[in-house]
Amino acid sequence: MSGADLLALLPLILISISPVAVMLAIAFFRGRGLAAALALLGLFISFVSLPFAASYAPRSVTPLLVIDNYALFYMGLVFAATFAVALLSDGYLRMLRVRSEEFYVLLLLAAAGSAVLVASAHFASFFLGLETLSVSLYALLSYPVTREKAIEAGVKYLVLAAISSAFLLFGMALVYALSGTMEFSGIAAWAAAGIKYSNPVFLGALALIAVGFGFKLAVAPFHMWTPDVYEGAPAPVSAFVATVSKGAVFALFLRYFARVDIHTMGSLALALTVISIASMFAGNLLALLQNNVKRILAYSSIAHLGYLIVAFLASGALRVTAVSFYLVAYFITMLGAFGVVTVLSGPDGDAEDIEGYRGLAARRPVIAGVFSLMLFSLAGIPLTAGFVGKFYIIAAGAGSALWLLISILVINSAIGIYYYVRVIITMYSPAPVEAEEAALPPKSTEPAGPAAPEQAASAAGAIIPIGGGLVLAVLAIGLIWLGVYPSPLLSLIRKTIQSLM
Amino acid sequence: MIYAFYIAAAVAIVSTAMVIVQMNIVHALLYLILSLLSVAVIFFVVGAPFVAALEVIIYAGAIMILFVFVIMMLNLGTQSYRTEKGWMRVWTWVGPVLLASVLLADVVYMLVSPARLPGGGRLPPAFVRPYAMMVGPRAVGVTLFGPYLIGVELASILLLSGLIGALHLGRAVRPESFIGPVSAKKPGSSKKTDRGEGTVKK
Amino acid sequence: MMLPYLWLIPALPFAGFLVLSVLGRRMGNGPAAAVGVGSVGLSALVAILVASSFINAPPPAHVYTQTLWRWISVGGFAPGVMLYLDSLSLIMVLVVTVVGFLIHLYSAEFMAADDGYSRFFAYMNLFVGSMLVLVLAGNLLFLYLGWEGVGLCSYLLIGFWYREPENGAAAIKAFVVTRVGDTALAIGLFLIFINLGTLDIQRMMNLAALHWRPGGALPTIAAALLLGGAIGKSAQLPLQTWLPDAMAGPTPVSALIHAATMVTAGVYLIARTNVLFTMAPAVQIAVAVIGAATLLVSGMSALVQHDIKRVLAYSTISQIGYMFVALGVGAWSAAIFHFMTHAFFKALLFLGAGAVIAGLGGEHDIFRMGGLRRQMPLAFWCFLAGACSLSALPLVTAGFYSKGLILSSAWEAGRAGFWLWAAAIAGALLTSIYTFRLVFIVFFGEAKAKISKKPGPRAAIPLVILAFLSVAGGFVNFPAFFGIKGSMFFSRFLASALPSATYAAPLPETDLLLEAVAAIVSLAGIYVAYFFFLSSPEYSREMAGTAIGKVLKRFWFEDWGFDWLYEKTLAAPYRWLARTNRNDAVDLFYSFIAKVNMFFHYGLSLSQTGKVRFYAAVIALGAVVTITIAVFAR
Amino acid sequence: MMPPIPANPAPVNPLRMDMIPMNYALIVAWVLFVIGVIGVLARRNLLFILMSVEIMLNASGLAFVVAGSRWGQPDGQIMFIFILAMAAAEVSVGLALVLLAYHRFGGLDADAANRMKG
Repeated sequence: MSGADLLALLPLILISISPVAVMLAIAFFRGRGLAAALALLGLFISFVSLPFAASYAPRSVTPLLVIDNYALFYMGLVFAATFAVALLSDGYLRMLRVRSEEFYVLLLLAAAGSAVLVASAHFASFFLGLETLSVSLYALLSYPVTREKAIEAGVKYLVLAAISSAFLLFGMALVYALSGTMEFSGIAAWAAAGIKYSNPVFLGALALIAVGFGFKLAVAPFHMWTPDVYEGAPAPVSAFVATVSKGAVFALFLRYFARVDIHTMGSLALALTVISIASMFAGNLLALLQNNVKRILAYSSIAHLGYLIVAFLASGALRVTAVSFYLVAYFITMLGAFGVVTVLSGPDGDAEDIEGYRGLAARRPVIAGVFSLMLFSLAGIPLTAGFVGKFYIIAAGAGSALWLLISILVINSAIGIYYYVRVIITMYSPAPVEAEEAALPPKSTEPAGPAAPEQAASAAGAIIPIGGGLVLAVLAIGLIWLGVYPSPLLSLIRKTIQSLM
Repeated sequence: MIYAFYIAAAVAIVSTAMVIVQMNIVHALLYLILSLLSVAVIFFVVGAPFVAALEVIIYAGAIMILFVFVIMMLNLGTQSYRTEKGWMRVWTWVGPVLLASVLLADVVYMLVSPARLPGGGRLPPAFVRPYAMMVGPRAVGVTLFGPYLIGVELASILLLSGLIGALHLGRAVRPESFIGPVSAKKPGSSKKTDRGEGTVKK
Repeated sequence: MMLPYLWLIPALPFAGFLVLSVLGRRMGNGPAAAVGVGSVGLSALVAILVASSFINAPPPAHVYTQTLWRWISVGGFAPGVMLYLDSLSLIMVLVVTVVGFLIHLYSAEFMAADDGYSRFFAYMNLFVGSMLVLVLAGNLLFLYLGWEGVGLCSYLLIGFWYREPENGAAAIKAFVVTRVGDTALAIGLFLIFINLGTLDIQRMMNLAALHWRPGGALPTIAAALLLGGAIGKSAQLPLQTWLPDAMAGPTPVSALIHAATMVTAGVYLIARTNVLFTMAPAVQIAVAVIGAATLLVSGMSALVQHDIKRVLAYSTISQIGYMFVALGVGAWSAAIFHFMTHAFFKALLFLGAGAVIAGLGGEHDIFRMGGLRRQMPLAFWCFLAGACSLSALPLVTAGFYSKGLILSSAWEAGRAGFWLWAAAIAGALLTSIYTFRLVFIVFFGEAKAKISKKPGPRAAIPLVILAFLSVAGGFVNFPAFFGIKGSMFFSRFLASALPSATYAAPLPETDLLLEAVAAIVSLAGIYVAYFFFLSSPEYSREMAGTAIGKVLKRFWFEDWGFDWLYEKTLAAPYRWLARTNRNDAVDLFYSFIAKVNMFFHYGLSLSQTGKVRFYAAVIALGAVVTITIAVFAR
Repeated sequence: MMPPIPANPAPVNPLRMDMIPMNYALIVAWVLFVIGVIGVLARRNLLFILMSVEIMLNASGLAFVVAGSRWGQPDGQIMFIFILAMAAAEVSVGLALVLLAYHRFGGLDADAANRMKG
């Protein structure tokens, strides 16, 4: 391993050192502020080191890792999203009054796993990155150990993730048994030499791998865990699961298939088509009348991964652009949406009941505005990042004549608008207290009655933690920015593609 | 050698099947260890003596011991045997077994079926040269600390996250709550004991 | 060189809008006004600097484009966020920012007592920003964004006092009626994009000239659809009905949006896409005919209104009719010239009317006003300047020069020219009459009410400046027959952006004659107004009392029954359809879809049992399905 | 740095275990895997579920080792070592979670953990 290799690896090294540094620091001095600050610092330094590493890219560092612009781009996304999650968690954990030092260690470890994932060029690094991410998530999901729902979420995720990992591993073993190599490039070369896409074992093995991917991406029919886990987990962790864990896996998925025209492997493309359609319908239909905001977001994320697979099934360079842009938009939107849930949550439980959002616009207009913005972006309303992303997906699909998938995507966008707007309407309709006051003569209420809800409202209307507010503001601006002025990001993404093709 | 493989495979399959039908969790654990040992034999037979040793030492030795500890901590005795018996009905097995047999058939078909060529010809089943070759500990070690060096580092990070996670979650568990009737007395958990058969009744 | 700062012109009002909408509630009135007025003022300043730079050191081909970025780039579809500055858009930008600034300044005082002070300025800033996007847009998509933006602001501002239900109804009416035109415009854009593969305006016109046959079906349809958008936005026949009702908004809104700027967006659109219209002669004639008909119809309606703002609204419709006539006969620069002078004097008239209304505590009915000349001298003199300009008082007013140019252009326009000229000259007579009817009734005669409030400095300054512009604004385009050096400066300036008039300019002698006729007609109109409404009003009452007079008055007052017609032929049947169809097939179809979705929702929800073993089973099932498809469907 | 991966199976190796057929070994691994699947689906006790998961992981490891020895490469065994590490990490966190769940839900019933559904 040469010096240049090490320099290229710098972001990975830094993100791996950070959890160790936090751990050592809290061994001597426990304090949540210190842990949070160190974690943020670690993420920041890792992020800053990316352009530096880019000057040594593209480069294969041992057969396990490849550092190219594509990997660095997604690492940047992972670090930025983790940074946002860490900032959001700060206020959240303070409010929960739990020990929070280990949280940051685990969060950094999860980020390190994701970073390895996006840079992996080999089954071994892929598997180890994925498992580092998963194992850290088990503990993160049940981090508030006094909450039954959190424990339940952790248990469910653990069992199902382990099963899906086993499927994934078996598929990888079969591919290895066939091809004699575990490097992605080697496998692609092997597959290209000769007609391997009619080889049943190869296709079956890829299907098994798809099960593992499908679980992590939460696409139907591997999506069942998503709502439960999102609901049970602390809101910032849900944000992390919804964004970083999925984004990193999808990035790898795309890298793995970037050089393969998916349509040469007919039956696998068919399987993915089925998965995509099932995810779009399952996600949107399940969200339709859901009353739990976290579950709505979970179902919505299922649908969005279905949209992403539509772009994935297209051919040509446009699909990488479409997927990458959509992922960035999706990251911003989901982080923002869960961020709103996070800052609204109180110590008794997360702000997940949709009725709790009634009248939010009157109480906290800015928060309600940000949330509406995020929901508009999820729905794909123009001038938001979500619209441009969806536009690119449709363009990519249309370029490959995937008319069935596109029409289903359009139908599902229409269904989706219903529940997004439902949340917005709830926020902008008068709060139940106000409505009662308007309807009833003031004397009919108990003297003690009006005081209590008011107090509750003022407690819920406490000041937003600075970190959380900052994150939401940046995300909202980013959302509009990408919706109006997407070209810098697009040109960045185009640069990453060159190393991929 | 081939007979050793068949015998070990048979033992592995039977003992694994025994694991999942046991009522008594300690018995199940012992069957699991037996299964792991026979898999170790398979490893040895297919020419991987190093991992055969690891299988025995780490899997059967270390990891299974963790299960034993937990079983001891929870003091799962006769009452757990009764609950298991209560849960164990014939029809609970129908669905899983059906699903699993389809899964089994699918993959076995896939492993033995030939690949079709575009011209209409057929390739023989996937593994043209189904041989196993000996790979000794030295080769494993050299490769592990050569090209896979980063993998070793990553594995250490993985273990670190397991460590921190277990530390955080485990700290919340107070051992005394598992001993004796304490958990039954707790108002919170006594409320939950009427949830059905799946609870500890003392 | 100021040209690279072009983007600041629309950006500043948007910034003002953002600041006001985020912080507005927490700001006091003072800072809100500072932001609201200041952003537009800065924008006007930048516009003036850009203009001086553009005039002193013209960019190559007198066109400056600034591509800020490409919004989306997929295949051939790459709409750029591009600003396009030529002499035409420069004039528009100057008028919008300068007049906009003056009206903002005026509003700072006019709206001072209102609750929604910062909300008002936020909307107004958004409006100015959108309008600037509209006029600076280099491609039709971006233009459409501005087009819809001003429509939205118009809606928001008409319904600004949303607690009164009529205001909300007026806002909805404006939105719905202009929507008809917008739909046509949108279809036109699709048509153009599908057939020419671009939405860039200049490229589109070049390609159209290359590939389309003049007078052919495609240019005719495209131009007709764009015209549809234009008549909706510019309140021309038959979509003019929304504008009088739009007077429900605050008076500065009427001045800015419904007189000076937004309603002329249609004129701008036609001028901007002039090549397309030149290629579709039939449509171009339609433009002229619509303009002529509109100016007559609404001129007569203006004659009988009681509400001071409605008189001015009908007058606006009628004056835009003049611009349409000019566009229709290919006198592009004449239309823009009239747009500019109209913006000055109509804004002035509205602001003057606003001062009067505010002075009388919200009184709109002109017959309850009177004798205000002495009580509000400043408002009177300014209003008088605007009225003279509107009536095209010879030589000393801007309106005279701009209207004269349109009249002489119409005269020369082929065979139809005479009729167009005749209509326009009749309209000029009407204009003088209704304008001075207003002046005489409101400002002369005996006082009927006490005024409670006089315009303060922030309202007075815009009035004076606009009065000056209304009088002197025409001197930039002296007719050629005066033989003064620098005559027709304005038209020559615009020549780099707009083709010179399709028809040959009239001979100076003819021109002089025509101007003389126009001058006489204008003066005659004033005399008629003086006679009927000031010196011997009994005649006018007598005339109105006859049977024909009653019918006509009623008819004109009700805007020629257009509202009635639409109510009977469109709105009522539609409501009937909606009522009878409440449980009918279409609805059933949609509720069926909803029901199907609900059904699947509940069905799928049942699958979310919360049991981890079940979830694992579904994963295993998914694995079976995936493997089966992958292996057996190969 | 990495020894080049042979494009084809290495020439005859003196230590060739030429009697062990690949297919059979893989089928054995898959049978073990499927038994693990049955265990997860049929048992309600969380500890049994965890044990079944271990069976599945072990079966995947077996497949890797078999594949590695088919090519005469150490890579399969190395993957097994990584799986071992992962299983250890997973089991430690998993058992901690099981203890927590026992503590909170008063038992090991996986079906009792269904507060969230719908």
